[in-house]
Parts: sequence; structure tokens; C-alpha cells
Amino acid sequence: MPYDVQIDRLPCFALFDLKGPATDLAAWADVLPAFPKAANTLTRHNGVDLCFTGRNRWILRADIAREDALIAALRPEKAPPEISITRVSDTLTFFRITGPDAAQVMLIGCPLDLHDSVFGPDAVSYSEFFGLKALVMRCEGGFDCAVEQSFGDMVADYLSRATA
Amino acid sequence: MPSNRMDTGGRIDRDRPLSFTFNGRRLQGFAGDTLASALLANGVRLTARSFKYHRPRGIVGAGVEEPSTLVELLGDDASGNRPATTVPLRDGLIAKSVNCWPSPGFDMGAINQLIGRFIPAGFYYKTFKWPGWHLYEPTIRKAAGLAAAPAAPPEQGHFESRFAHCDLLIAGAGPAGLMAALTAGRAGLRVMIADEATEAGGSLLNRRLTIGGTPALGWVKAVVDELATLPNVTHLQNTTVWAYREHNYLMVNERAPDNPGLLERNWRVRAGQVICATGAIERMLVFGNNDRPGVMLASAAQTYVNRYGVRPGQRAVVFTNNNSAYAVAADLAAAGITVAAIIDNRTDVPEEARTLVEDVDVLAGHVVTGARGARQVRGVTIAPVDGGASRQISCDLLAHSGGWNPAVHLWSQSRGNLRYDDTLTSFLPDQAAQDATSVGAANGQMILADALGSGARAGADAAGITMPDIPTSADLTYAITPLWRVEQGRGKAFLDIQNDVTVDDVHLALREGYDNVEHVKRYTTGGMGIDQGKTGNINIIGTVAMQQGAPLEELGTTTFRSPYTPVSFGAIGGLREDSVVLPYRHTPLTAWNIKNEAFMYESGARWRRPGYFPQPGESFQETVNRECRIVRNGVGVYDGSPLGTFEFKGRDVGRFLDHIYTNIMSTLKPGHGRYGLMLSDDGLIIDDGVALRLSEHRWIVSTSTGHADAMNSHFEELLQTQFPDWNVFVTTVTSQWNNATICGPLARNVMQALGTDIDISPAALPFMGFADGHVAGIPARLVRVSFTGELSFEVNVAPRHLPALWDKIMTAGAPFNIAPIGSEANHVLRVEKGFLSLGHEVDGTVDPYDLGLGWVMSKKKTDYLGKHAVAIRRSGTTNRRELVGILPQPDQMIPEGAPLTPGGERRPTEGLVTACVYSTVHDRWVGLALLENGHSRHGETVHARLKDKVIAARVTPPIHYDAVGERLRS
Amino acid sequence: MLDLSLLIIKYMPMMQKYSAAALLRHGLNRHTTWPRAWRCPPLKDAYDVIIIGAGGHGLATAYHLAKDHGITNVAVLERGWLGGGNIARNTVTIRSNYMRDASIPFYVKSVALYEELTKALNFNMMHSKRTMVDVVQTYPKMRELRRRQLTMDIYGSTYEQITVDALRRRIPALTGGGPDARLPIIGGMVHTDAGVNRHDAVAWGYARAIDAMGVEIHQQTAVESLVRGADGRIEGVQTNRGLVRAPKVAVAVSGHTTTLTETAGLKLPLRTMNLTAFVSEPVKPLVDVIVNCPDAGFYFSQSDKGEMVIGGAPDMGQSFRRDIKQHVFEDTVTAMLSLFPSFKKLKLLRQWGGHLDIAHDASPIMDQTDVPGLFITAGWWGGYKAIPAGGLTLAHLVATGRPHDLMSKFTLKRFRHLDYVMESGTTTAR
Amino acid sequence: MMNIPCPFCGSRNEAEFAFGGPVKPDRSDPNTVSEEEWVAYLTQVPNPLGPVQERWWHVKGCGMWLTIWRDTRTHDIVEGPADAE
Repeated sequence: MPYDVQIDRLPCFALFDLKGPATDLAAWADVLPAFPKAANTLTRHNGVDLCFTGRNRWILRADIAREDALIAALRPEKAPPEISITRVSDTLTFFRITGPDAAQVMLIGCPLDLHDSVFGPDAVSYSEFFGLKALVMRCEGGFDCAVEQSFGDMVADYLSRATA
Repeated sequence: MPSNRMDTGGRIDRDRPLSFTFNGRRLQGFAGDTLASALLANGVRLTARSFKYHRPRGIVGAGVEEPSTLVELLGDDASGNRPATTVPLRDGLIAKSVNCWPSPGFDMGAINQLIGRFIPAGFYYKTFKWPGWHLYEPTIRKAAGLAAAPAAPPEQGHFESRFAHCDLLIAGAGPAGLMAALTAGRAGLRVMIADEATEAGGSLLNRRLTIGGTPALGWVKAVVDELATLPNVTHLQNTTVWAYREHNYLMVNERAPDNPGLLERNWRVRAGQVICATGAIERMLVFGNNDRPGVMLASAAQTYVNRYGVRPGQRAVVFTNNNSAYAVAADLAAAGITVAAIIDNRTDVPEEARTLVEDVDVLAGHVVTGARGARQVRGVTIAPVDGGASRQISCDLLAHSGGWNPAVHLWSQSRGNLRYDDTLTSFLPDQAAQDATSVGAANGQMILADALGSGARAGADAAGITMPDIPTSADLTYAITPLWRVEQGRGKAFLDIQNDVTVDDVHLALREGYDNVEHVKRYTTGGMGIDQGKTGNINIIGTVAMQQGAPLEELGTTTFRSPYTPVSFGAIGGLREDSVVLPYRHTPLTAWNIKNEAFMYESGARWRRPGYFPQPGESFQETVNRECRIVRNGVGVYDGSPLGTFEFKGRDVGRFLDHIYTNIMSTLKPGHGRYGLMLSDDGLIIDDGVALRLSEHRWIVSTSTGHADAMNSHFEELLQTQFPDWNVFVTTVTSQWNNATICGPLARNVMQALGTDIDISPAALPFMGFADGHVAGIPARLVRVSFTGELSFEVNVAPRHLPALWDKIMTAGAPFNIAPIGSEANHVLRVEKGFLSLGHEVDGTVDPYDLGLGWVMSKKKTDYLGKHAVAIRRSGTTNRRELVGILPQPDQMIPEGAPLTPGGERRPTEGLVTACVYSTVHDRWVGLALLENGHSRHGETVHARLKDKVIAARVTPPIHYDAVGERLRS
Repeated sequence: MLDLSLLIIKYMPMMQKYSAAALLRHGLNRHTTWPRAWRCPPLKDAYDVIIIGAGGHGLATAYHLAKDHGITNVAVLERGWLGGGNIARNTVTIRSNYMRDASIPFYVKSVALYEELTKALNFNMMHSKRTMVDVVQTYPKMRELRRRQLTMDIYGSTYEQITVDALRRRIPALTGGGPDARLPIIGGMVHTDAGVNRHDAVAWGYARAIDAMGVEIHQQTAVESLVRGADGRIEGVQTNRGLVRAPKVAVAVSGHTTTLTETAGLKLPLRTMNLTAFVSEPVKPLVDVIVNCPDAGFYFSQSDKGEMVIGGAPDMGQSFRRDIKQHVFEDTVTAMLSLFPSFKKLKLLRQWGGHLDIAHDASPIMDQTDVPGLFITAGWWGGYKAIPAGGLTLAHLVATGRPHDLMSKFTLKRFRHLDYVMESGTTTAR
Repeated sequence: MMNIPCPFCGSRNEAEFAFGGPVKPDRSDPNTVSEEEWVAYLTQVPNPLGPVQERWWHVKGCGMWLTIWRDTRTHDIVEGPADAE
């Protein structure tokens, strides 16, 4: 039988690219959730996801409605030189793939080993999706997968073909 | 019509008859049949014609090793060159033999048999030379090629390729593979087991053996059922592991996925460990006319009676050099076939083999010297090995076994090496090159008990558990005395049935000095057919060994290349076609552009952009001219979003930019921008762009659209590998800052109409200045750069706001007749200004001085990327090609790329036209060119040499418009 | 001139003439009377010239040394079996559609020599001058090809632009790349000088001819190191069969050039990379030209056996493995399916890899090195088409000590001033 | 498709990385070396038949530039990144 999945393209999130030592970042912005310790994991704190995506690299994700509040709290332009805070809300577009066959559909585009034993509930990582750089994480009943915004229309097309 | 179908037995469903068509004949078979078994059941013996001599051929094997009967499927499952032995029968199947016309029964190509003796191996190297190959080629091409090429892609369904991960991948679900899967699966490993056959069991499907005292297939069913209950095990039949790459990356082709939308699925598997349980392939014996229909591999005959309930003949002779054929003889007899005799080259036949066939006449120390009969075998001529009188035995089936070759293909692909084993007389897996093991017959464990044991052992080792108990089983010991070819006898003795390679051909190759195994293979084409020599290669090596008196291990094998069996390109490609391979990038204005009938195309770096906006009745040139006039005389707007944009942050940014740009950036004051040029360290221009200093420690650096990714790599490599201690962060914000660039003398009016809280007076916001604020109520960064040479405002906003901004610009600009501008007009405008373009003027040979950009090469800095390389290059080269402007005389277009030659003569070029556009400002064609010593040749006349004419052009400075640049500063 | 012709008269008769008549004659005695195509003579301890590598370039160089310069005391040393290197692995594309003045005349000459090779060597090369057709899908590429066209015209190499319709008529199987495709086809270029031939025949034909002229081919003779004299000059080579001396040594071992030259303390601007090719199952004639798709990134032609012989992009990393990188391979396949969707049902039969060395500027190097007497021919990247002219020019260099006019730009010295020959052309699209 | 050990992400498909070329000697100040030395530095890279030290950029992953030793005859990664976690 064809794949039993639901695919949604999500509206824009509030996203911030954080760079620098966790200590300096935490010191600068108290709104941040506790910094995840393990590589490629995330922490959640009242609707804000903090993803540890690279050495001294973090992605902050929240509802777009919180963007202005977060800018006010993070004060990117005032941040000291030891850290870098950049709003990147528009750079990624998210797809939500859910349903019984979500994992199978992910396998068509993503080379990551997404088995529960390897890619746990708090896992997040940059990888590939249909050959494009993509941010992959779990969500309720499936996966969130984000690609560079300008590629969004393409990926939507691939997903519809893959599940045709 | 004779039916060779047995009343009982086999794994076919006699309640589900299927009808099919073969070479135009309507025939009947049963569910569970292959095309081959169904043909044999219908008494069809002559099923093919050979490749070169067009000799009559029948079915030789029962699986992927089949060298003889290739068919072309027509209708729904159209495909070519399929071994009939691997085509599952389905109702309405239509098949025809390849490579014969009109039919295998009456084949015109058979004429080749008559001239056969004059066309030995490599004959075409020696003839067809006069007057030229072109005279013969078309005929030769038609004769070759087997099946017709597919005419169209599949009408419904698509192919899929997917990634997969497992702890253990097992290739082959025979006794050894199943045992390994069960052992590792029970231990909780993530196991994937794939097998090429329609059902699991491997050799057990073809033989009559017992495991644990009951029929082996009962055991198979029990194992398969248990595997199905284990969530950590993926079991795939009809699935071939076809390639074994580096780092335990294997390709697995699933031919009948459970998803109806799918034709085939290709799994790209990254396996922790791999077990090759690929079994063994029986090899032919080599004697006169060993290719006659009815001459069949012993294991194949056994398979047809046991698995398909088909008698491949009524009266059989079995010819062997090893024990396994005795079990075959017993099975044939049990199936009601008269076994006239067993011919065995061994003088003393092991008792355990002999006892299997008490009432069969066994002729030890004998060989078959030739098969009789033309269109099918009628009998055999036999003789003692050591010479002596020959005699004849009549039969309609000659089942022969030359012994067994472990299927080491995958193992070899993994770069595991092989050793020659004298007792088994075959090449066996030796040292592993990756985390892989080989078990069962694939590893030379030819007896069932050993196969089960090695499988269990490998599975246990993989899981790190102790060896489980093995069910008991009985099997015949494997003993063999090699017989690479029968030396007595007459008639063509084939080593490679598919490519018609005979013993004489190999001897000829050796005689002529083609004495390396690879030379022999290439000269005779032995082993280069669709079966890739699965049954014959070893005999070729054996024949060479006999001739040269060299041991086989010294000769070695030819390379085992992927794929193990042919795989359709569709499965390899999966979904990754067209736009998936080369994705488009879209800006938020794509919909607007399309609605406004822009001509869209890829304009580099995967961005799909508007080339121009034609109005009804306009020609291409008219459109471009109109857009240019709008910018020069009024106001236009274009979407500059794709420009590469990076945010730099940190104390050492200035220092870093000084290193990568040729000019000095660190002195830039916050609130200002500066144009800069970047070189590779060996002095090639890699990019140009603008740097804006937002504050002491924050910068924005823009790069050309096409080089954004390369520049990102450039920045990160330098920062991470050369300056890890420098305090610099780089963040890509290309898709965070889209922009609409309003350009033209009336640009400022449009900005005022839009409304902005930024002071846009020339004093407050001069050329190369920028400011943050709002434009038309939208948060924006306003930048004064110009790619057109006119007053320009680059309005940078978040992509989510761009469509809104664009609409407001159109409304606000309406009174000024604003219009959208495509990249074609942009090209014209930059050429008028002599702005350089990577890909046009910059082609990997010019340096900044050649382009008149010497001013951007800092003299103050003692070192920056490319500084010294440029100096070295200039010191060692003369007659550099320098950027100039050209005015065609008389006024006309010169194609871009046209070479400039002295006097327009047929002589080496002295330059080329890099661009030529119609300038609406001058109402004439103007161009740019790279010309040897061009800077000192202004005013001269040069000549562009086209194929049909020569165009003169006057050399000018490279700036055709507003040389002082007051307009872009206005 | 005179003694050259004498040479040929002296040596050619040793060679068994190949012809239909000969086939008949030998056929009557069951082909038991064919002589060896080449001898395997004992290895002497000294020669006038040693050529390392019995591949295309090595054998062709020996051929022209003997034929053009009368130098026959030559040993061609081969680690494996003759014709077993890249010449056994390439996709036999012969063409001259290059961009730079430095390159075009060389390849024009090479194509011309190839066309005469069957007669010259009395060995059927099965040269099929079937033309190459470029399928163009982007404007920058079309601009670059037009530039080539006009420069090639100066040197008499043919390149004509054709419309999309003409292109599809020429290649009926080309059903992809329509107006709605990711990269719509915008036109084509036709290079009628292009062709294919039989790579084994080239190796064997040269081998047979040089053997007849007295040159020795030594297979299974691996050169372990280059040997220099006290004065720094090359003195010979150390092989698995002992020391062999020669005042001149030419290295023609694509891929392994640096491995050898470093034994003489010589560093070169070369990297070894892996290139792969693959063939489909043999099918009846479908495509009668060489199809080249520069924008999609693959090319193919159909062999006389009926197989589609397909090549694509190289694997980036340095590699001596002669393997296939799956993702690189898939990119080629998918690119092909985009333009030839009917090939989805065609099957992959066999694939393989080869390695070659690429110079820092991606153009070939043919020169005498800083080690006097040591010559290299390297950096060939698509060097199959260059074999005859490569042999001609290297033989000239080795014999006279001066670069041949056709190769004068491709010296090693060019790197001293970073004076690259950028045949790769334009760096990026607009 | 190699499986390249990334210090941050663990082993990942080669396709997630961009090849960064063999590691050259550190860039010295061109003002302190001869022209020949500088040209050699610019144009010559290690090309061993055997282990080569090379860089890969985890461009589709964590963004790290990492260094491995890879055997050019086999693709075996004989030594992973020094700073592997």
C-alpha cells in the first residue's frame, strides 16, 4: 500500500543563530533554556527549543509570534564580540512529516539513521534531505525537517512525488 | 504438444494455470513457474540462437547463471535481455528470443555457422579494414546488441531509492544465510537479509534434503515465519545485493516492493557487518558441442524436477567430475526420467555417491567427447579418459557438472582477496578487506551441515553470543577431480556459451601472444556477456592454465565488477531525477514574476530568475532595449535577493577581511561600505563584492550570487584551519536579507513616494553608504550600491516582507512609469559601464591589473591572498590580455566569445570579445574584449573573426558610459 | 628521410599482414599458424630509451621514436599487462572541440592521426567517425561553446550549432529536457570530427607495430624506482627484474606519475583522481552519435556491441582505488535519466573506475624534468583522444630535446610563473 | 560513499561533506621565502600512494573543517580527526 503519512509545510518560525561558548551566551541572554550538553540534542523550555547543532553553534527555535520579544531579549546588535547572535527566521522552511510511515518517507531523502535507538526524542541534527542541507528533529508522531527557504518549493514537490 | 510436466511435486500451484506467449506461440504454465520451467514443461527445447554463430541453443541453467536463453519481454513488463530462468511467469506474459530473426527455429543469422571457421576470436581486428570500417560497421551493429532498447519510460509507477542502516546485512537466504539471520535476529541485532529468488531456501528449494529429520523446506518455512515475527529483522526476497562499496556501503535492489506505486526500490545500506551467503554456481564441462539444446547444468535439471515438477528430458546421461551430480541422477530417476548412464572422469567413484544410484550404469574414468544432434541433443559420444575406443549413448538430456564455484562476486567487490583451493578446485574467499565474512557454499562449505554451521557461527560472532545448536542434516560429501576441458573429440567446445567463445579461440589468443588472462578475456570477449561469465570464466582460466602449464592461483581471476546481476537504471536513480538533482532556488517574487510573464531561466547558482519582461508584440531585443532605457532615463526595479550575504562578527573581522580582500577593509568606518576584490592565493580572481561595517565588530559581506557557497567554504576553511584563534564568526544570511533594487535617475523620487524614515539625501546617504530604518513601513536596510551605473537604492528586507514591499514599489513607482528589470538588461547596463562579470571578463587567466583594477590591489599591505602570486605571474608573462572596450565598425553585433585575430586572418587569437550589447545610450553596439596589451592599444582597429566574415572594431577604454561615475553617486 | 624509409622497409616485413585473405589462408589450417602479435624477448641491461608504461601514450611514443626518429633500441616497461591501464578503462571518445589556441591544434592533429591509424598499423581500430553532439541546457554554456566554435574554426575543427528540433531528430531517444524540464534544452552543437574506436585495438596495434620495428615490450616488469647518476642525470630504472640502464627515461604512467618521480626526489603539481565509467546491457542500435551533455554532466555513446558506454564527473578526493563512489555514480545516472527517461528500463551491466593525474591547472604536462634525461607525459584528463599526437610530440621531445610546436605551451616550466593554461575556461555563470 | 568520522556528529555519509584537499604545510609569510618555494607551496600537494592527510568540511552537518588520514589505495580511514570527541 502507498505510504501512510501526513506532510505539512509549517509557517515561519522565529529562529536565531547563536555562536560562541555556551557560558558566554548563557551569561548574555537569560531567556535561553538550559544549554544541551550532548552534541546534536535539544532542550525545550516554555516553547523555546535550543538545538546544539555544532561546536559553539546553536539554533534557537520558537513561535514566530515571539520573534520581537526574543530580539529584545537577545539584543543581537549589542552582543559582545565573544558571541554572535543573528536572526535567521526566514532562512529555513520546515516540513512536518507524521504518520505510521513517516520514518520510511524520511529514509527516501535523509541518510541519517533515524532508528529510535540512535535518534532519540531529543535528537536534532543537520544532515541531508534530498541532497540539500537540512535540519532534522523529531516531533509528535514523526519528524520536522527544515531546508534553506529558497529550496522549499522544490522539497514540497519531491515529497509529493515520493509519496505518490 | 508434449507435456513434460509431472503430475505431482514441485513448488508450483497446479490450480493456477497461467497462459503466456513465447515467440508467437500461446503456451500454458502454472503459478510458481519461471518462463524457463514453463517452456521446458511445454517441451520447447530450442529457445535461443547464439550471439556470433547463431547456433541453436536451449536452456542451460535455472537461475541468474543462465548463459543461453535471453528473452525480451513485451507488453506491460517490457524489458530486454532477461534470462528466461529469472522471469517469474505471469498470466499474459509475452516473450521472444533475442538475437535471432525470424525465429530461433529458422534463423537467417545461422549462415554464420558456415563461415564459422574463418571468423575466429578477434577476426575483426584483422579484416574489415578496406576501404574503411564505416562500410561494415552498420551491419555489424545491427547483428550485435541482442534485445531492442526500451522505447519509453514505464507508464505507471515510479522507482524509489532509500537509505537504510543495519547492524548486519546478510546476502542470500539459503541454509547458511537463514541460519545466520535467525541466530543474529534472535540475539536482537538489526538484521537485513536479502535474497534474489522469489522465495527463501536457496539450494534447498532445488534439492531433496532433510533438516532435523524432516524435509528441509519445512525448516525453511519455520525460520522464515520466525524472522517475520522479529521487529529487528528485515527480510527481503526478490532482492539482489548487487554492489559492495567502500566502508560497508551496499546496494540492494528490491524488484517487487509491497508498495503498488513502486516498480523497484533500491536500498543504499550502511551495514555494521556483512555476511556473504551467496551460495555457489555450478560450472559447465567443456566438450564438443556442449552447447546443444538439451545439454544442461546438472543442478538445473535437478531444479526443474524438484522445484518446478518438470522433466527436462525423458532419457538422461549425466556427465560429472564430482559427487553432486549423483544426487541429481537420483532425483532425475525418482522423477521418472531414465538415467542411461553417469559418465565420471574419476576412475574411482566414492561409495557414498555410487550407492545413491545403485541401478544406474556408472562409467568411471570416462568422459563425454561430444554431444550429437543438431537442433537438440540426441546422444553423446563417450570415451575413456586415457583414450581408447569411443562409443555412443542416446539421450535427449545431458546433465553435466564441472563442479562448483563459490559465488565470490560480492566478496571480491568488497576487495576481499581470494585463494585457489586445490581440493575444491575453485577460488575461495581469503582475507577480508572490510567487516565481512563469507559462509556456506560461498565460502566452500559444500555440505549442508557445514553450511548451517558456518551460518550459525557467523551470526553468533556478529551478535557476540555463543554458538547455538545446529539442526541435524544429511548430505553428500563434495569430492571433485578437476576437468577443465575434454581434450578428445570434435566439434566446437564452448567456454562461454553466451559470447560463443570456444577452446580454439583461447588457444588462438595464447598463440598470438595475448597470454594474460585479461588479454584472453578481451581478445576472445569471454566472460563479457550479460551473465559476465558466471558459468564459464573458471574454465577459461583452467584452459589457459593447461596450455601454459601454470597453476591457476598464479593466473588469478579477472576482476569481479558490480553489479552482480544487471540492475535497471531507474532503480539506481530512484526519485533523484531532473529538479531533484539540480534543485531550483526561488525568491519570494517567483510567483509575481511568472504572473507578469517574465521569461524565467536558471541564471547561475540554481537561482531561477526573470531574464526579461516582454510586452505584447515585443521582440527580445526590443524588450531589453526598453528595460535599459527605463533605467537610464527613468526608474526600474529588480530583485537582487540571490546575492550572497554573510554576517561577520568579532574583534578580528577587519584583520580577516584585510587578508582575503586585495584592498584594505579594516579602515572602513561604521555606517559605510566598500567595494573589494578577492583572489585565491595563487592569484586568480575568485569573487568581488561589497563589505558594510555595521558597527565596530559587526559586518555584512556580500558576494556574487554564483560564488556564495564557494566563498562560505573559503571563509570557514581559513578561519577554522589557519586562524583558529581569531575572533571571527560567520553566519550566512542570504535568505534572511532579500532585496529590491530601485535604480535610475528617478530612484530617489520613488523612495520618497514609498516613504522612509531614513534620510536619503546624497549628503546623508552617499554612494556606498547604508542605513537601517523603515521603507514603506517595513523594517529595511537601505544600501547605496549600484550594479547599473545609475543612482540605486538597494532595499533589503526579510523575505516574508518582500512581496509586500514589491507591490508597494510598483504602486509608488507607477507615476514614474517604474518597471521590473530582468537579468538581460542588467547585463547590458553593466557592460555599458565596463563593470566586470565573473564568467565573462574573468575567465581564470586575467588578473586585476589586466582588468584595470590595479587600484584595488593594496600597496600598503605586505601580504594578502594572491598578492605575491599576481606579482610572480606578471613578472614571468608578457602580452597579457587586457580589458578594453570595442566599437564594431560598421555598427553591428559581434557574438560574445568571438576571437580577435591579427587582421581577422586564420591565425592564433590575440584576444576575444567578452561581451557585446546594444547600447540604448549610444544607439549602437558596444562591447568589451580581452586584448593582448589592450591598455596601450586604445584607438587601434582590431578584427573579430567569425566563420563567415570578419568584423572590424575600434578599441576604446572599457567604460562606455559615465566614465567619471557622477550618475551612480548622484 | 631516406634511412627512415629504409627502416620501415627493414622492419615492416617481419609483421604478419592482417587481411581477409590471411584469415582465409589461416582458417584452412584452423588458425594454428598465426604468429605472435609481439615477442617477449629477454630483458637487456641497457637501452637508448626506456619508456615506463605500456599504455596508450607509452606505446605511441615508442612507435614514433622508431618510425619518425629511427630510435628502436627502446624498452617499454609495463608493471602489469600491456594496454591494461587507463586505455583499458576509458570511454574511447575522440574529439578536438577545445577552447584555447594552445590546445586545439594538438587535438586536431591527434584526431587526424587516429583516422589513419588502421592503415598505418595494419590493425583494425574500428574507427567510427560518428560525430559528437552537445546537448546544451544553459545560456552560459552555449556562450562558452560558441566561443570554442569560432576559435576551433581557425584551426579547421568543425563545430556547428543546431536547433532543438534538429537535435531531437538527430537523437530520437532524447525525449527529456522539454520546455518544463529543470534545464530545458536550448540547442546543440555538432562536432563532426569526433568519433570512437576500439581501445584494445589501439594498444595491441601499436604494440604489434613497435615490436616489428625492434622495440621491446616487457610486461610484468614493475619499475620500483628511478636511478640518478652522480651528476644528477637519469641513469636508468630499478625494476623487479633488476637494474636497467638508459640515458633517457620517459614516464607515461597516468595516475602513478608522482609515485615514480618522487623516487628521484622530484615533486610535481599533480594530483591523482578517480574517474568512473559504466556500460548498459547491449541493445540494438539506438544512438549513432556520441552524446555529450555538459550541463547535465554526462556523456555516452553506443558501442558496436550495443552497450551504452557512459561516463560522468570525477570523484573529488585523491584516489588510486579505481572504484566507484555510489553518490557520484548516481548523479551521473540521474542526470542521464533526466534527458533519456526511457533508459530507466535499461539495465546497468558493468561499471569500473580508473585513475589519472590532474595538473594544478587541469592541463597536460609534457616536458623534460629538472632531472636531465627524465621526461614525463602526465596530467592527461581525457587523454585517450591524445594518444597518437601525445606519442608524436613526446617522441619528438625525447629524440630532439626540444618541445614539439603542438605541445610548446604544456611545459612543466609554465608553473614557475604560475602561467596556467586554463582549458576549463569560464569560472562561473552570470 | 565513505563514512567519515566527524568529531561533533559521529560517522556520517561522505555526501554531507565537501572535500577540502590534502593538508599542505602551514602558509608561511611569502615575504620570507623564495619565489620557487612559494610557487611550490601554491602548486604542489601531497599525492601519496597510501595514507594522505586531508581535510573535509562538514558543510551539510555541523559546519566543522576536520582532518583525517585516508589511504588512497583503499579509502580506509587510518586515523580519525585528532579532536574527535
